[in-house]
Amino acid sequence: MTYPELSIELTGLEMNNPTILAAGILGTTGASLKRIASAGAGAVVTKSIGAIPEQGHPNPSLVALECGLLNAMGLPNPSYKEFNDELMTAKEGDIPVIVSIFGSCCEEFCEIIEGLEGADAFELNLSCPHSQQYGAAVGTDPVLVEKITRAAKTTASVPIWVKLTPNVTDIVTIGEAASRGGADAVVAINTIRGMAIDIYSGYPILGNLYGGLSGAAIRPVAVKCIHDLYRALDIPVIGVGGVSRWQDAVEMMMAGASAVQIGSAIYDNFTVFSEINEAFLTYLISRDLIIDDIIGLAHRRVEQ
Amino acid sequence: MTYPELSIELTGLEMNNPTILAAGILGTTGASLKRIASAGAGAVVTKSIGAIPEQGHPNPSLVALECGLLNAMGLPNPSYKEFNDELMTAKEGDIPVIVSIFGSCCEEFCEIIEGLEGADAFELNLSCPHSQQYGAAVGTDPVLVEKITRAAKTTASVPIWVKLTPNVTDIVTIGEAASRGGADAVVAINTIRGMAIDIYSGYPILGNLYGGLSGAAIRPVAVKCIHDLYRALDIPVIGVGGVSRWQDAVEMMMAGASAVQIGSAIYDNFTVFSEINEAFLTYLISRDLIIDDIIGLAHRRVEQ
Amino acid sequence: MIPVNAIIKEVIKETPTISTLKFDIKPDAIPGQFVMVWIRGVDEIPMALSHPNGITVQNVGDASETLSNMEPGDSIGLRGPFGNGFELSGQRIMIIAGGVGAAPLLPLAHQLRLKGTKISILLGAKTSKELLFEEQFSRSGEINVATDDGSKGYHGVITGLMDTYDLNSFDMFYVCGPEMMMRAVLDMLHTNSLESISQFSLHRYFKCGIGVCGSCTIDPSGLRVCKDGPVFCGNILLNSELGKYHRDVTGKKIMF
Amino acid sequence: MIPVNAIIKEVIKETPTISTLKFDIKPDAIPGQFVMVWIRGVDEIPMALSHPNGITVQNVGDASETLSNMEPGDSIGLRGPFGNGFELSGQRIMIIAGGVGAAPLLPLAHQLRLKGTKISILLGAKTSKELLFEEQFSRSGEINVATDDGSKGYHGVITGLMDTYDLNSFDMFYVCGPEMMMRAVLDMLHTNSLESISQFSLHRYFKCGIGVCGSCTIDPSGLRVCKDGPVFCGNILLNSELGKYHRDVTGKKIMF
Ligand SMILES: Cc1cc2nc3c(=O)[nH]c(=O)nc-3n(C[C@H](O)[C@H](O)[C@H](O)COP(=O)(O)OP(=O)(O)OC[C@H]3O[C@@H](n4cnc5c(N)ncnc54)[C@H](O)[C@@H]3O)c2cc1C
Ligand SMILES: Cc1cc2nc3c(=O)[nH]c(=O)nc-3n(C[C@H](O)[C@H](O)[C@H](O)COP(=O)(O)OP(=O)(O)OC[C@H]3O[C@@H](n4cnc5c(N)ncnc54)[C@H](O)[C@@H]3O)c2cc1C
Ligand SMILES: Cc1cc2nc3c(=O)[nH]c(=O)nc-3n(C[C@H](O)[C@H](O)[C@H](O)COP(=O)(O)O)c2cc1C
Ligand SMILES: Cc1cc2nc3c(=O)[nH]c(=O)nc-3n(C[C@H](O)[C@H](O)[C@H](O)COP(=O)(O)O)c2cc1C
Ligand code: FES
Ligand code: FES
Repeated sequence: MTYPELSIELTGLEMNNPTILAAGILGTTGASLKRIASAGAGAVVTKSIGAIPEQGHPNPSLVALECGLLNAMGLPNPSYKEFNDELMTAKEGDIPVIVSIFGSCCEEFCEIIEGLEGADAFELNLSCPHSQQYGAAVGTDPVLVEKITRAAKTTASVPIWVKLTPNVTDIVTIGEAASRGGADAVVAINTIRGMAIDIYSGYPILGNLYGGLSGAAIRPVAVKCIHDLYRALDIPVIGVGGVSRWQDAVEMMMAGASAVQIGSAIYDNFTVFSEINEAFLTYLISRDLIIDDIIGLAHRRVEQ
Repeated sequence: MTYPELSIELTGLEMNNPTILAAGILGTTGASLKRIASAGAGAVVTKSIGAIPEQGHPNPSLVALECGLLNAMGLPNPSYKEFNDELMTAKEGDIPVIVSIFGSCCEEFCEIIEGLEGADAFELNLSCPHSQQYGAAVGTDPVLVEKITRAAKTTASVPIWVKLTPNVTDIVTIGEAASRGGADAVVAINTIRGMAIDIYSGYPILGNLYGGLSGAAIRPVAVKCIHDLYRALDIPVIGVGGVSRWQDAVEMMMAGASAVQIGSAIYDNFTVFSEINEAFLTYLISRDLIIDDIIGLAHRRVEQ
Repeated sequence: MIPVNAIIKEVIKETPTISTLKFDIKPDAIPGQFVMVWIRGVDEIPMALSHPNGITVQNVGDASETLSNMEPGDSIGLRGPFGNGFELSGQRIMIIAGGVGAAPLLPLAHQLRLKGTKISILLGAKTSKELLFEEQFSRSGEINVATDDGSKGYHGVITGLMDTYDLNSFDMFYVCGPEMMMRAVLDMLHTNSLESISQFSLHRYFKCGIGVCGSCTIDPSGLRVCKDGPVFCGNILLNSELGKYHRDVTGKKIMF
Repeated sequence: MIPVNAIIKEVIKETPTISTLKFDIKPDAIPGQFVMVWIRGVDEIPMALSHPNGITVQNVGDASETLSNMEPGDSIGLRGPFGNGFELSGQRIMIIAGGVGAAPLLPLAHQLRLKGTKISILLGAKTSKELLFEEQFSRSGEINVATDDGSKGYHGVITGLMDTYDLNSFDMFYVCGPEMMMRAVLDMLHTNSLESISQFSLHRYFKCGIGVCGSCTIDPSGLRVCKDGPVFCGNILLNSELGKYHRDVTGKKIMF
């Protein structure tokens, strides 16, 4: 369903609503992404795709904790060459398909971008906390972030989003680097480094020993990052981390998010997109607000 | 009650058991600290004390979220001069009393140490995430951390623990700096930067706008930090962050903690210390283990 | 629990310094419990629930003044209800209220009345205009007032009024008011060996309101007024700091 | 949910390649649900519950070999039960099991039997020694076996056996086995317009096991085998990838 009240334009992409499937959740196949489109998402981000096939880390690769999920998938993907087919299928969902990509150097990012012509935008994963040479390994270095972003921007004819890791002393520095590199938007946050140990045996539970924490546990951390990025940057901030209810989406937008991504919440609730959108619509209408009224509202409250 | 199975020696302090009250929780008065001693803690850490009286941040200064607590107390304290009395009362509890202290420079730390003669140890708070010039402001800089630790160590005749912030790109670097400075132990972790916004009004909820996340939400992050510090350092790591059940304490010890601190769990359960100790004792006895068998077990499992 | 939004529906000027605010939600509370009232952009302060859906505020500073000046349609954030509240017991009970201390005692009087309890109310204030809930209390039992300036009722402190009763005929005393008044009442009950059948609602500086931070703990028990209290039995308070000192926002002892 | 510890109590060698492990806990499961079995230091793999407190493992690789070699007293970690499981319905039903695919069907047969359902079991394997649960199944109904090499029962694939029945007299078909066998059964049911009264338990590569990662989704529906399945109605599968391709651990399509 399309409601004019929920429609947004984000880095040039037209979206029915401001909820987006987060990278790595049900984003392996085109059919799965189409299914998420039917479930009401305004856009979808694919699983992160690299230059060569990756098996990812050994299982267990994801466990649910009392608070949030802990995962170390390890970026399994069939490489961009195999992924073109899935992308074509995903696009039948008739909503923007953003392809998340990762690499270890500018050349790799550019090769992938050139190899995936159908993408409506690219999200550079500079933030996966549990991959040796990819992800956060490059995403904690502002110089690399700026360089890769610029290279991607030069190569691509579609918008470039840069996804940031919270596992840094100052996320704003990294956001600024992305912005200088020409990013059309930043996405915050990827998972927080975490670990769980099996107390019966002493073994770390994840096959990779440690991984990334997501879900409700990290929402306050995401809200703070979004808040700080919104204040510092002139490009849109896309919020992600622990959104599972419409209230969470509103909170993130008030912190400064132009749209929100949803990942872990799928675990409990496949209808999370449509539920959030419906409740959000009611919220806006009943208070006679438009989306722009609430984006960044927390900043305006404090300035008063 | 004292069980030989639970007794430990930590940086020269004899403790009945490995559970310690974390800094800033019910640590304002001597009477309150004594009450925690009666409730079964093996040692207590006081509220962080500074050189001059501080009012802290305006209320709201603490809220409970679905997952964890979010606080921005802002280090309210009456200064070390006023705190001596409380310390004397706390010591009637007959367990080690560690005084948490904060300052903006070496001189301030040393002044406080000299002014609090009764402390059984000092915990340097180099990690409060929501205080302008104290805490994490110094704790993210390895050079400062080393310098302050060395100064404190030179001044004090009792052990020096250094409490670390997880809000850095690499906590191990900071732990190593503390170790080089002569720290007798590191304590990990302080709260993670976080924020919550009131969706009815758009106001940030905390008086300080943002604060630090604690409780169950952050335990996986703490476990990972402890794990990494244990591997890198030769001094004991004291674990803190989200411990509320005996299983959590065991998990942290397996990651490498020699003892665990407990803070937020008090919110739900005042008897958390005795409950954890009793269940932990049963665990050890029923498996015929001693505490040393489990400290760092996760590392030995993986090396196998 | 994060603050819940409450919209002010009605503002009742009770006395020149005290107003009651009624809102659109009814926290599920027992008498004596409190809420943390967030005046956005200003402060968050503890307030007893004087009504199922209302609080009664004395204007004493920044936050309470902003609250007092609110109008229907304005909104606040509420966390709670928190604290233990009064234990309802006794057949023949005395309520001793001083100033805005009447606030937590009003719902108590209502509930005890419903249980058929016989109630005597001693209501004190500085001056007759500041007597709070006189009419409301009088519907629940026999009432007697005292004013410091003698402008109404007994001229003097409330313990003077207590003297006119046979205290031994009561089986529970409920007390809330200024610190020195509560200390005087406690001492008087103690003289009659009645402190163990009394309940006092205390005030201390609250930061968290939920028993974590420690700013509200009292000596020598270390009990938390926000979580183990605010209501304590008189015998716990007898050798306490009550009436001697409290701690300010920094944690420093301030003598009364 | 993190893995729960389970101690192996008994190991039963069912066939030269298949063993049943019974443990000290009984996950509260319905037939057709699976658990993620963590062999510490090795891998975590999905396994149907073949017993209230047991799984039945075919040794096909690293993890399943380590599992197969476990002894009483050894322990594993279990997450689950997960997945939808079979829907129990029908008065006169057929169970079609191939190889280790018999595992999820055994508890189904037991439960249907308790409901008084009339059951025909078609059990297939490569060779007679690999027939799984022949005796156990025969207690729940009429059983008929097929082997690829003809060493016992019908010589040939299981669809050949199906031909000997009046399929229209059944009101539900439950199927689990190798992919190509399931495809053949589905096609045969479809020829008889019976696909909508059939339930197939699928196998795909699982990483998370709880419906989050997407590695197990099938085309063209995008349904998750781990969460929306592993049991699917035949009509959903008819135009699916079943028997055409699956995806490997990288997500790459592999043709059958
Ligand atoms: C359990 C409890 C129930 C209370 N119920 C009522 C009530 O029903 N009606 C009523 O009028 N008042 C009540 N109070 C007192 C009320 O909280 C204070 O009057 C109010 O906080 C004053 O705030 P202010 O900003 O207006 O004053 P300020 O100018 O900030 O301070 C004036 C004085 O108020 C007190 N105070 C300020 N902030 C706090 C705080 N966070 N916690 C506790 N005390 C504080 C201090 O003693 C301070 O010296 C109650 C207090 C407690 C602890
Ligand atoms: C819902 C479900 C229920 C199952 N029930 C049973 C059962 O009751 N008994 C039984 O013996 N087998 C069962 N399997 C198959 C079993 O999971 C695989 O045989 C096992 O994972 C092989 O692992 P391995 O390390 O021994 O083999 P490997 O050498 O790692 O791989 C051999 C093959 O096993 C499959 N496999 C490996 N890892 C996985 C995985 N994580 N998820 C799915 N397949 C994998 C792949 O097809 C792979 O090619 C089930 C599978 C699923 C999806
Ligand atoms: C199973 C899983 C896989 C993920 N894979 C990726 C990925 O491939 N690329 C990426 O940028 N982020 C990945 N993430 C991070 C999410 O996109 C998201 O940033 C994070 O989970 C926080 O959002 P959430 O709390 O809504 O899940 C993954 C998260 C999970 C739980
Ligand atoms: C209300 C509150 C106050 C705190 N005050 C301090 C403090 O003064 N000094 C300090 O080093 N840590 C302080 N902390 C951090 C805790 O000591 C601890 O590191 C953190 O809360 C994680 O542990 P937990 O999850 O068990 O609470 C405070 C935490 C809370 C919740
Ligand atoms: S106000 Fe924090 S413990 Fe009472
Ligand atoms: S295995 Fe992850 S969605 Fe099914």
